[in-house]
This record gives sequence, structure tokens and C-alpha cells, in this order.
Amino acid sequence: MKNIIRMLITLSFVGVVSGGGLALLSSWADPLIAANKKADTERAIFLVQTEADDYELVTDVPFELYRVFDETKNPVGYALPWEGNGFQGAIRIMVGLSQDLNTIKSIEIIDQTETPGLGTKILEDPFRGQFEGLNADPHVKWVKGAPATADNEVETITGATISAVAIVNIVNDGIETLRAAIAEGAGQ
Amino acid sequence: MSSVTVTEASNGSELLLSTSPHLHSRWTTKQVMWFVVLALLPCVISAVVFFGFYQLLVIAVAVIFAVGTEAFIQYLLKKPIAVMDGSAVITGLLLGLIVPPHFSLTFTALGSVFGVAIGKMVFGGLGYNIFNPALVGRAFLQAAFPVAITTWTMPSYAVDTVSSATPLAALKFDGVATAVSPLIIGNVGGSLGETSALAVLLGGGFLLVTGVANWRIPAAMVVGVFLFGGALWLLDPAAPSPVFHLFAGSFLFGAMFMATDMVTSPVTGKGMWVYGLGISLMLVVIRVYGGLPEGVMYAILFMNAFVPLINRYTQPGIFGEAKA
Amino acid sequence: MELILIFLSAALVNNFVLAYFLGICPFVGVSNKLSSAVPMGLATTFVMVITAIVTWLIYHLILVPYEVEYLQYVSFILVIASLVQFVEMFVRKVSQPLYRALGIFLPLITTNCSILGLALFMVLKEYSFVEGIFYGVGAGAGFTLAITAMAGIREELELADVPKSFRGAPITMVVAGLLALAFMGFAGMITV
Amino acid sequence: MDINILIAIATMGGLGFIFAGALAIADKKLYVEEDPRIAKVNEVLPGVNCGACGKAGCYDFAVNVVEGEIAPSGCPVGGQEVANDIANILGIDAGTSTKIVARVLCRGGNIEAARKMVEYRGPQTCSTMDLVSGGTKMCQYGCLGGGDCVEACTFNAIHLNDNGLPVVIDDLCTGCGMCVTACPRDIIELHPADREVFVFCKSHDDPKTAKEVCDVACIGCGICARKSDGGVIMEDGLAVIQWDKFDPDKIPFDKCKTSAICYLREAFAEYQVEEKKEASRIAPEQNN
Amino acid sequence: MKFKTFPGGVHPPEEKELSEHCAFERMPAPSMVIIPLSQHLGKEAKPLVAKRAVVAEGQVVAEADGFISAPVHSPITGTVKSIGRESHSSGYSKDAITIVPFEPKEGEDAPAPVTLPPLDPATVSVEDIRSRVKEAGIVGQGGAAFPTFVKLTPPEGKAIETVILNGCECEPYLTRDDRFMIERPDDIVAGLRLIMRALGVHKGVIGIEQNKPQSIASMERAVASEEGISICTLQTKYPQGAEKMLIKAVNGRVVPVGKLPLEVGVVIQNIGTATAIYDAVVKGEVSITAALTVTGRGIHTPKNLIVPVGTSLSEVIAYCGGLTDNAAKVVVGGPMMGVAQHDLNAPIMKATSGIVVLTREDVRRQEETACLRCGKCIDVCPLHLMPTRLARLSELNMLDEAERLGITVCMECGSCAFTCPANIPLVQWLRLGKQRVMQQQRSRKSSAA
Amino acid sequence: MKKQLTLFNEYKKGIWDQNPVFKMLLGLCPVLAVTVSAMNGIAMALATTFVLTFSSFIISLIRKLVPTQVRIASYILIIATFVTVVDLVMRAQFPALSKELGPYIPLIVVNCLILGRQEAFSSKNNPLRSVVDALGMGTGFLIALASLGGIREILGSRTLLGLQVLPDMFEPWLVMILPAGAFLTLGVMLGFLNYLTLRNKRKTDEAQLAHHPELPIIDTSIRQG
Repeated sequence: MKNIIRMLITLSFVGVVSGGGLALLSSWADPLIAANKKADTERAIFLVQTEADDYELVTDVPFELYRVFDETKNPVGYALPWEGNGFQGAIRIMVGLSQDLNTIKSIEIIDQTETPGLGTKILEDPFRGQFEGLNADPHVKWVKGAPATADNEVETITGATISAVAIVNIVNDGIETLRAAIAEGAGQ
Repeated sequence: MSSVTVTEASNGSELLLSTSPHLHSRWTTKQVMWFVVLALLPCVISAVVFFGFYQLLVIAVAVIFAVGTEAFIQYLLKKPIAVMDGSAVITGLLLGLIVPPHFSLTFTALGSVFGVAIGKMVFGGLGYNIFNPALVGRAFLQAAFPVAITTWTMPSYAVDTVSSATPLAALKFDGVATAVSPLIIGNVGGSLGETSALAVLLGGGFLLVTGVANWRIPAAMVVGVFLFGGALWLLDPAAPSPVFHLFAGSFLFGAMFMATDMVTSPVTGKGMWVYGLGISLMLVVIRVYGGLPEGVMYAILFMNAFVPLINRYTQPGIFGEAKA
Repeated sequence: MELILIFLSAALVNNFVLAYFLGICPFVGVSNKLSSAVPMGLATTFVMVITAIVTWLIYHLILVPYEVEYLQYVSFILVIASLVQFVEMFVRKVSQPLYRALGIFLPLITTNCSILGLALFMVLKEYSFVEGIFYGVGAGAGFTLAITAMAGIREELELADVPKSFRGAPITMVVAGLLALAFMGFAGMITV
Repeated sequence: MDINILIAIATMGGLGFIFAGALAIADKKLYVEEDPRIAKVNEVLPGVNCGACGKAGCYDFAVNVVEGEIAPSGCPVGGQEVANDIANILGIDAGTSTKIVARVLCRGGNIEAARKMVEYRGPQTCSTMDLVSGGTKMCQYGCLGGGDCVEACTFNAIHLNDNGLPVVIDDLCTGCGMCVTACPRDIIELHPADREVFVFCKSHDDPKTAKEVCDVACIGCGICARKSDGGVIMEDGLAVIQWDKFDPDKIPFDKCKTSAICYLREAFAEYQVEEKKEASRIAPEQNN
Repeated sequence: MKFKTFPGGVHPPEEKELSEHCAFERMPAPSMVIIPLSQHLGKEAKPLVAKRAVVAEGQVVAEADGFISAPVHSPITGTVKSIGRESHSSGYSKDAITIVPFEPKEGEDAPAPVTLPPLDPATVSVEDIRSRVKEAGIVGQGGAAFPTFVKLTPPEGKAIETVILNGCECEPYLTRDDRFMIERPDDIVAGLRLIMRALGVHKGVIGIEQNKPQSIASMERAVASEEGISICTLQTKYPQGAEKMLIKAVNGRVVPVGKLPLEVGVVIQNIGTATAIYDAVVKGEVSITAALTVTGRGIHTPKNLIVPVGTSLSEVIAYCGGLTDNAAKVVVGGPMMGVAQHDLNAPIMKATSGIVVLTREDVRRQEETACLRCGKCIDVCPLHLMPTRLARLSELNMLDEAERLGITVCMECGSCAFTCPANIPLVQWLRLGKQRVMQQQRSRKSSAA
Repeated sequence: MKKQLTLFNEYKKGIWDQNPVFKMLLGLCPVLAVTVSAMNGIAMALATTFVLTFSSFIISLIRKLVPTQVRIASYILIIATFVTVVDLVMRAQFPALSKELGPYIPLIVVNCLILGRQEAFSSKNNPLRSVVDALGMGTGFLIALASLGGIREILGSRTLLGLQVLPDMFEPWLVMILPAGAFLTLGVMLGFLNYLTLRNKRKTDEAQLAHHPELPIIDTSIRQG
């Protein structure tokens, strides 16, 4: 019986100390972590909307969306974080869109788990750069094995077709969802 | 014990002492191996015919490095150098035949070295490897140089072919199905040895007729591909038809030369069926659902891993032992 | 359908051992005999499912409501450690030979990263309760599959002429590497 | 104090309390009695699981020691040090463990023993050669020279000398007896390391045959037995030492024509140890 | 046409044409006979005579020691020269009685040959058949040399339905049974009748491989008028003559592991045994001669011989013209299961079925390589074992696993080693493993007791 | 029982004789998972060493107070606490690195190396010794991770610590930074190290042989403990 009490006390004690200590630490770390995260998002927004100066979170859509303003507080477009399936796992990208949603300003890949050195070429400019100023009306198309001809086409990556196609799909999916939401009067 | 003179009846030379049986069939390891080499020749020829003479160089490099690696490791381990048994030649040939046309010689050599060293010699050499060394080499190349090994550019000196993309990739990414007749002849894009069903069947038929390769494995694979591929095709006509599965890509090549590799396939009759069916199932799943257009290599490697278990659970019931 | 995909994804495509390197210790340590590998796989699967259930409950009923998510490591591991100890006591009571065969690895199932990994991934992927259970079963099945195949291969290799310096762990790692190569065929198939 | 900290403390403390309680209950319900000494003994054992003690491994040995089935000095590999440790744990007297080593009791190597007029084909191991008409040496009792004992020794303590006979390196030998089991001819025996004289023959052949097949066979003349006061007796044409009565000083070594009975230090003196050949098993036999 | 057979097996070159046309010849008495006390399975016989004793032809010189044992008779009239270890065709020297022909001195008379009174096959009682077979020292001629009388005395309560006479002679080269069936078909049938009488069975089958058309014809004539006896033609395949395989082929039954054919109501006797039983009962002859084939390309004139037991191999070989220059291996028994000899002084024994001399070309060395896991050995193993695995387990001394996989079931027929492309000495490893496993089983049993 | 090692030797043993990765095969998950580059390996090893050292210290302090039944639970709780500390600090201060090492930081908790050392060492030795042992093990771990990471980085992306060391001509072997490459590299490394160890042992054995040319030696002294 004595042993049981000892067990109870020991484990509870360790738990209490650990819980307390971590709570103290987290009260220090939490704001910093939140700041880091915010900085990440901010960085991505400014990367995809180069003339942007300020942004705000759009609250009346059921997904994350930022409206972006230039120095004169004029709205210049949207920054849309969107997620979809890549070759290995989820890919999360930030898409910069013009005000009319028909032109992609740029994209930035926030998170991905593609094959290093192959699928990860989606991060590099030969591919990513194609999205700068890309026409998204009605949607983005991809071509394989030949340079893009139309202004809404991107060329896929040799050997990583799936990853490249995945990006195109994510972009299209995000834009479509956003269009639908805005058509219903959201985000104004 | 009395005196031990070998009596006048004998001619005075030493007698031989060994256990029974004192007779032996004609088959030897060497013969088995060189038969396989012979059976691969039609594929080598088709590779040269359809893709040009450069491919002969690729194949030669693969063979030379495979044999060299084996000899070198045997030397390191102070084992008798037994490269003349032909097994390394086969590995090299097979590897040379499953790389794309105009493949880099450096990469070919690297694949050969890796396949033989890691795929075979680390396990103790001939007879002990778990995975097919040629496929190990190819899988290594696929993982190491994914771009190079999926680049099916047609060399300018090659004869006219229907398309440079492999039929499977064409189907997967562009939705273009290739007709069956070029698949049989072989004037399509693809790895060197796999494109011509005719050449593969010629060599494979030779192996089956001579009994070097066990017929059960290819049979099981064909049955499997019709079973699983057919089922999916019936459910979804957009999926490739079983016949297309059969002739496109390296299915036949894999069935005849890769899956039937004695060392890495099951030893029991029942096991061979399980193995062949398993390969087909994996193959169809990878081809239809996977990210890659072709899955023969992975399907075979995957099933290789289960061969010990297959052997274990399909061992024949001992004659006269009550069946459990 | 979603549930089946979660299962297959955890079992094959994103196999814990071969793709995420989780649970390598028992994978190397207990895979030399089929007769201990299979029970080890089953024990791990069992613990995984229980873990999935309990950690989901703790996370969603305690940690999230009280906003103390940073306690997830400590609370999860406490749960796992205790659970494993139950299993250990249970096995010991039920089967002495099994207990002896699994040896020191039973306590080390606690430190089987795959179990904590499972709990954390589950939170990360925001699975529902039922999805979590399927994920646990799938991961367990994947682990069992890998360790069983490995044990089969290693039993076969007992008979092989593996160079002396490669016997044991090195050849196991090589085989695992080749298995990982083979499992790459599943890449891109399911991405849940 | 911050409410958050209180929550954290309560959560962890509570969880700790609950699981400690659960474990305590389980401990009561599922407890399996095991002598704590078993674990302790297991810890001091060498842990090579060689089976030299005759048990299924070190853990099994530990169980048996604690149960008193086997003496603390029963681990030949660990020697006195381990025996003392175990004895300390068990609180009993260790007993003295004498160093035991393997001894090869055949001197008929390639030079001394006659060979059959045959060429043997097959695996070059003693056990398999023994199956085929008893190998190629004429003697049915002697060393076959295939090196099964060398293979069996996990301590690298047996090597073949250039006469094809195994020799034991005392310093490396642990007396585990693996070589004894491996030898199909039973010519290896375990003896205390301080025994100096042996009958290096196991042949029961009649004198004529024995002389014919080997230069160093015991031909069963019995001279040593007659002078030894019972220290050596004759068994079916072979001199056998009775260790409890044996006195080397009484043996007329020069009377033994074949030196079958002699001092160990003289027995193999003229031969060099060959390097252990890794590939000896698979080396192709000579051509015909 | 498809003949009955069993699954598995191999078809080595038959090579019977070397001697199948040679009628039996009776070899003259040798210069000396060495009569091993162990010519049969079971306990070796106990010598009854001392050194220098004079023995008559047919006299019992060693008596059966125990139930599974057989008496040994002197094949010649002569003097016991020595009793001690002598060469033996098993390759290990064993106790034997050496007898030299009688040389009369000082008007001594040679003792008259000992014979047994002939019995009438039509009226002889079951007990008489059994005791005569025992007295005559008949052992099975199929190879294992099991004392025949034991087989004719089944344990109580076992119902036997069929006697199968084994005329397969599936071993290549050998033609002894073939010759018996051609030369003495009626005696064989009479012998079979005696066996059936002894066992109280009404059904007899004579199994003959389809490569012996002459024998089949001759036996068919002999059984034409016999009720209950039939001929069963079997596919030519090795080891068709193994008991379990023969039963499987003839009536499809499977003898359980570790059990005798009795278990499925069958007794198997060899053609040679049936003849010997006939000779013993009807003619009163004891087992002092062996019928054997001396053949192979390494011998000058292959022959089928009737040889006094105890004659040395070298004398028999000399009688057949000696070895050729390229003779390389002398095998006693058939080439698939026989024993290679290192000492041609070894004597012929009761159950010796042949001497096969192989040439250098026949035994050309093939390099041993690692197992390719081609599975051929598994395909051919008539007992459905996994020879390659078992051999490797035995090589690595992993006895428990070998035992689990049934190594003790192996009958060492050699089909696996015959077919192995890697030329692994499978039989040798299997035999070693079997021995060790059995030893382990015995010690386990004794420690349990 | 075993003789007490000097503190220095206590430290040194973790580097080679009992190297946690190469000799004891502990903590393989992070070894394989994060060694895509040398830098990641080093960071991971440092984090592990931090946790190992502090938890060893605490555990050896309280080792006599903990009842056996809750031993593992308490130990792992302590370890998990330190891991959370590392994780929070890294997320707050080094967000980039934290992203890179991803989910493998929390898995330090279940690194068998740490719990293994607590079980085998800290729970039986005083705090000073435990800390020294932990530092030794940490160093060994660092060496293993850095070398494995280095090899994989060089071959897989032709850089070392981010600096290009192989010419552009060299096509990087992507496989090296994939799971398969991790296993294969470690396997080959272990094999090679085994080879060295075996060779050393054979050398010592041969030296022993050479020492006694005329064999066998009669050892008349009876071993007395």
C-alpha cells in the first residue's frame, strides 16, 4: 500500500513539475511562435503581391484569404493560401491574384514534401516563374514536353509531371473556389 | 581391417569416393546461365535495330561493369572468382536492356556496380540475393537520376518510331492509347529491350521450352493481369485494357526474364503462382493508380521481398504427412 | 472510401518504417525471427490502436479545450508509456516464452517512435476519431508488414553466405534500403 | 499565479495520478513472481549466448543458477570472475573453477596417417567426410583434418597446423566444448589445463592394422599400462589414462614405440600453425 | 500411353542395354569368402563357430540375434580362417567370418553340404513358410536388406489386403530383377503365392516399369492362369521402386510418415526375394548366393551373375574381365543409391544387387556452385521435401528447423542431387542432417526418460 | 562487478567502444530521418545531447526515490519535458531549423538512446557520472549523425554544410537523400566499420598466435579470482 502511495505521489509530482515548468516556458514562447508564423505568412503575401504594402484578412469566406492594398490603400488583389495533394503529400501554396481574379501575379510554395531534387523543382524559377502574370481565365492549363504557347499555359517539369500538374490543379481549384465565393458577394 | 592393396582387378589408379547418387543430370549452373544470355540476344538485337548502335555500347558497359564488380568483390572476399558462371553477365545484360535509349554510360556503369554490389554480393553472391540485382540497379538509377531515366528522347539515328513517349506514359499523361501492333513489333518508345514483344517472346519462349525458366510465373502473371487489369477495365473503360497491359511497357520482358530469375523467385510450384499473381496485382495497381506510368520493376522488387514468406507458407506437404 | 485510403496510405505508401523511419529500433532488433517479429508487429499494432484512441480523446477533450496543446508531448508519452507497461505485464502473465523472446524490446516499445509519431501525425493531420483509428490500424499493419517481410528475409539470410562484416544490422539496413526502393513504386498513389 | 499554469499543472498532475494508480492496480493484478536475482545474475554473465554451459542461453543459465540447478562456476566463458560475481549475488561460495581447455587426442596428421587409395569428392568437412566410408584416412578413429572444430570455435582458439591437425591455443580457449561436439570422431576432450600427459590416440584397431595405418597409433602393446600401477588401463586395445591414479613419472615414455602416450608439449612441437583459411570450405578440390 | 506413377521423380539414363540380354551365370567358388555378420538391417548375427573350425556349405555360422536379425550360412565348405573386422561394402570395416576352402589333410573328409528338406508349396503351412524363410536367412533384395521373415509376420490386428511384388528395378544399369522375370517367371509367381499364403492375402500385384517389355510379356504369360495376381505396368521413372512410391503408383495410397506399408494394408516384396523364398521353401536352399548385375562401361564384360556370398568384389570384377582403363568408380548397388567403394576386398552380401563400374567420363567433375533456388529438387523430390533448404540447414547445423521441415522423412533416393544444376551434394548433407537430428531426438528421448 | 572507469574513459567510451549508433544501434530513427544534410544531423545531435544530459542529471538525482513500477513513466515524462523545452525554444528562436527538422524534434522523446541510457546508466550512477556519460554518448551520436549526414549530403546534393564540394559535372544521386539512401548508407557504413573491427580483432588474435610459436602452451596456473 505504501508503495502505491509512493507511485501515485512520484508520478503526480513529476507531472505537476513538468506541467508547471512547461506552462511557464510556453507563456514566453507562444507569442514568439505566433510572431514567427505571422511573419511567414506576411512574407509570402508580399512575395506574391510585389506592389503590396498592406493586407487584411478577409473574414466572410470560409477559408483563409487576404486582401492586399498598395501604398495608397487601393486594393490591388488577393493573396490566397491554398492546399492540395502533390506527389508525396500535401502542398500548400500562396497564390497572388489580380483584383478581377483573372491574372495570377505570382505564386509561392509555403509547404511541400515532394521528392527532393525532382518534385522540389516546383520551388525553382523555371517552373514557378511561369506563373508570374499568367492568365487564369478561364483556368490554367499545362502542357508536357513542349514549351507553353498560350498565355494560360505552363510547361510541366520533366520527370516530375505529377508535382507540376498538382500545382496547376491547386491553383485552379483555389481560384475557382474563390470566384464562387466572391460571386456570392463575399469579400467585398 | 586387412591389407589394402587395390587388387589386380583394378588398373591401379585411384578410385573415386563420393556419396550417392553417382549419376548426374546434364544441367549445370553455367549452362542455365548461358542459356538465359542466349535468350536475351533477340532483345539485344531489337534494341540495336530500333534504337541504333549506340545502345550496344550501353549494354556492353553494363555487362562489363557487372562482371568487373562481381570479380572485384569476390577477390576482396577471397572467394573463388566465379564470374564465368554467367550470372553477372545476365545482370549486366538485363540492366542494359531496361534503361532508356541513349542513356548515359556513366549512369549505366553506376547502376551495374550498385546492382551487383548491393543487390547481390552483399548477400553472399549468387544464389543468396533477395532482390533481382538488375532491378536493384535500375531502381537505384530511377531514384538517383529520375530525370535521366524517364527521358525517352528518340535518338536521331533511330529508325522511325510512332512516338518517343512510352506507350504507358502516353496513356497516363496524355490519354493516348497506342495500338497493339507496334507494341508487338517494337517500334515504340521505351527501354531498350522491352519494346519489341516479338523479341521478348522469342527469347522467353526459348527459356520456357528448355525449362530454364519456370512456366508457372509468366503464366500466373498473364492470368493475373487479365484478372486484375480486366476487373478494373470492366469497372472503368478508361483504364488500360488487359491486352494493353500485356504488351505495353516491360510487362513481357519482366515476366520472361525478371520475374523468372530463379534466385529471387519462389521455389515451390504453388509459391510461383502466388508470386506471379502478386506481381500482376501490384503492377496493375501501380499502373492505374500510381504516380508512375510503369510499375513492373517495383512490382517485382516488392514481391521479391515476400519470396521468403511465400516459400515458407507454400512449402509442399510432406508425402504421407497428415495435411493440416 | 476515405477511411480505406487512410488505411492504405499509412500501411503502404507512407509506411512508417520505410518512409518515415519510425520504429527502426524494433524493426532492426526483433526482426531476426519470424516467431518474434509477428507478435511484435501485432503488439505494436495493438498499442497503436489504443494510443490512437486515448491520445485523440486527451487531445480533443483536455488539451484543446484548455488551450494547453504544448503539453501534447508530455501527456501523449505518459499515456503511451503506461499503456506499454500494461502490455508488458500482460504478455508476461500470459506467455513467458513470448516475454523472453521479445526481451528488452518490450519496454522499448515505449520508445518505439512509431507510436508517438502516430499520435503526433494524427494531430497534425487533424483526423477525426474514426479516421484516427483507421490510421492507427493502417500504421500498425504497415509496421507488421515491414517487420514480417524483414523477418522472412532475415531467416532466409541465415542460410546465406553473407560476408562476415555485413551480418546482422548492416545487412538488415541494406535490405531495408532495398525495401524502401521497392516501396517507392507506391509513391504518388495516395496522398491523404 | 496564471490560470494557464494552474491548468497545465492540474492536467499533468491529474494524468500522472491516474496512470500511476492504474499501474499500481495492474501491478497487483498482473504481477508475475520472478526472483530479482535472475536479472542480476543475467547482468553479470558475458551475454554471448554461446550455450557452453549447456543451457539455452545466458538468461536460461541465470534462471538455472538462481534455482540452484547449476553451480555459479558453471559458465566456462566467464571464468572465476563471473563465478564470484554470481556467488556474491546468491550469497554462496563460488567454488573454484579450474581452467578447462580442449585437447586434441590424435597425432595422426597428413604425415603420420596412411591414406586410402581414393580420391574423395564432396564437401571438405569432417562430418561429411565421415559419412562417406569414413573419409580418406585409413584410420577409422583419427582426426579427419577437415577443420570442423576450427569452424565451431567462436573464440578463434583452434587452428590447423601444417600437418592438418588442430591445435588449441590455451589462452583463447574457454573450454566451452563446441569443438568437442563438432568432432565426429570424438577425439577432442575437455581437460584441466594443467594436465601434461595424454594418450594421443583413440584407435581400437588390432596391432597389425594400427601399425599399418598410422605411425603414431596406440598399438595396444600395454607396456605403459603394466608399469603405471593402474594409472593407465587397456580398453579394447587402447591405453586409457585413469586420471585419479595417474602418475607421469611411472610411465616409460621411451618404451612406447609410437609415442602415442607422451607429453603434450612434445606432441605437436614440430608443426607450425597455419593461418585459418576463410575460404577452405568452398575451395575447389584438386583436379583429377 | 500414360502409365501409373507418382508425382515427382527423375528419369536418369537407363543404361540397361549393357546387361539386360545376359542370362544369369553361376560364378565358380572363390578362393576365400568373407562373410560379414551384418548383412541385413537390424542387429548383427552372433558367430557360432571358432577360428580353425571346419564348416560345411550351407551350415549356419552365425545365428540371428534378436527378432530383427537373420542367420548367416557358410557358402562354401571350408575352414574358418579368422573372425574379426574386415572390409565391408558400406565403406566401414565390420565384423566378419573369413573362410578358406577346405583342404583335406590326413584323409580327413570334407563335411557334406547342409541342406534343408524341400517342402510342397501346395500344402506347406503358414508357420512352415515363416520358419523356413527365417532359417534360410532370407533378407529383402530391394536394398535395405530387411529380414524377410519379419515382414511375413505382421503384427496382430493389421489387415493386409495386397502383396505387391516390386519388379520396377528403377535404378539405372541394374538388370537382375529383369533377368529373374525373364528366366524364372513361374518360380516368381510361385514365390508370390507363398508370400500371399503366409500373409493370408488373396490379391497380388506385380509392378513392372514399362521399359522392360520382355519381362512384362513373360510375367503376363506366367500369371495368365493365376487367380488374384495381376501385372501393373508403371511409368519408367526413378524412384518408382521405392516402397512408398510404388504403393502410391499401384493403388494410390499414401503411407503415413514414419509408418510401414502395413499401415495401408500392403506388403511389398522384391522379385529377388520372391525367388529366394521359392528356392528356400521348394528346393530347400539357404541364402548363400547373391544374384547381381555386374555392369557399367568401366567393366570389360557386363554380366548377370549368381555369386557365393562373401566373394570379394575384386574376384567378381576379375571374373567379368576386370576394370577397363578408364574405370573411375566402383559402386555397390545401383548408381543412384549405391555405395562407392574404396577397397575392393569388400565382400558380396546376400542383398547385393549389383556392381556398377563407372568411367571417368561418367563421373566427370562438375563444379559446385551456390544454390540457384531453381526449385528443381523440390519438383522431383518424391517425398515433397525441400532438399535444398534442408541441406543448407544441415550444413549450418540448424537442426531444429531441419527437423521441423521433415529431414528425417528423406529416404536418400538421390533424385534431388541428380537433378541439381548447381551440383550440390544434397544427399550427403541430408544424410548428415538426418543422422544428427535422429541423434538429437534420441538424446532428447533419453533425457526425458 | 565492473571496475569504475575514470571519468575521462566514461566520456570516451561513448565515442567509439559503445558508440550509440554504430555499436549499440540506438536512436536510429533520427539518425536516418534527419541526416539529409550534415547541418541537420548536427542540429539534431545537439538537441538530443541537450535532452540527454539534462534528463540524465535529473534522473540520477531522483533515482532512489522512484518506485520501479512507475520508473519508465517518470523517466519518459522528464525526457518529454525537456524535449518540449527544446521544441518551444527552437520554434521561437530558430523557426527555419525547426521547420527543417520537422516532426523529428518531438521524436527525441522516444529516441531509444535516451531512455536506454537512463535505464542502463543514470538510474544506477551519481549525477556527475551520468552527465559525463550523457555527454560522451551525445558526442558519439554527433559524430555518427554528422558523418552520415555529410556522406549523404555530398553524394545527394554535392554540397557539405551547404557549400558545394563536388563539381557541377557530378550529377547528384537523389537517392541518397531519400529514405532508401539513408538505409543503404547506414548499412554500408556499419558493414565497413564491422570489417575494421573484425580485422583488428583478427590482428590481435594473430599477434597472440605469433606470441606462442610452439603450440600449445601449458597454462599451469589455475585461475584464482
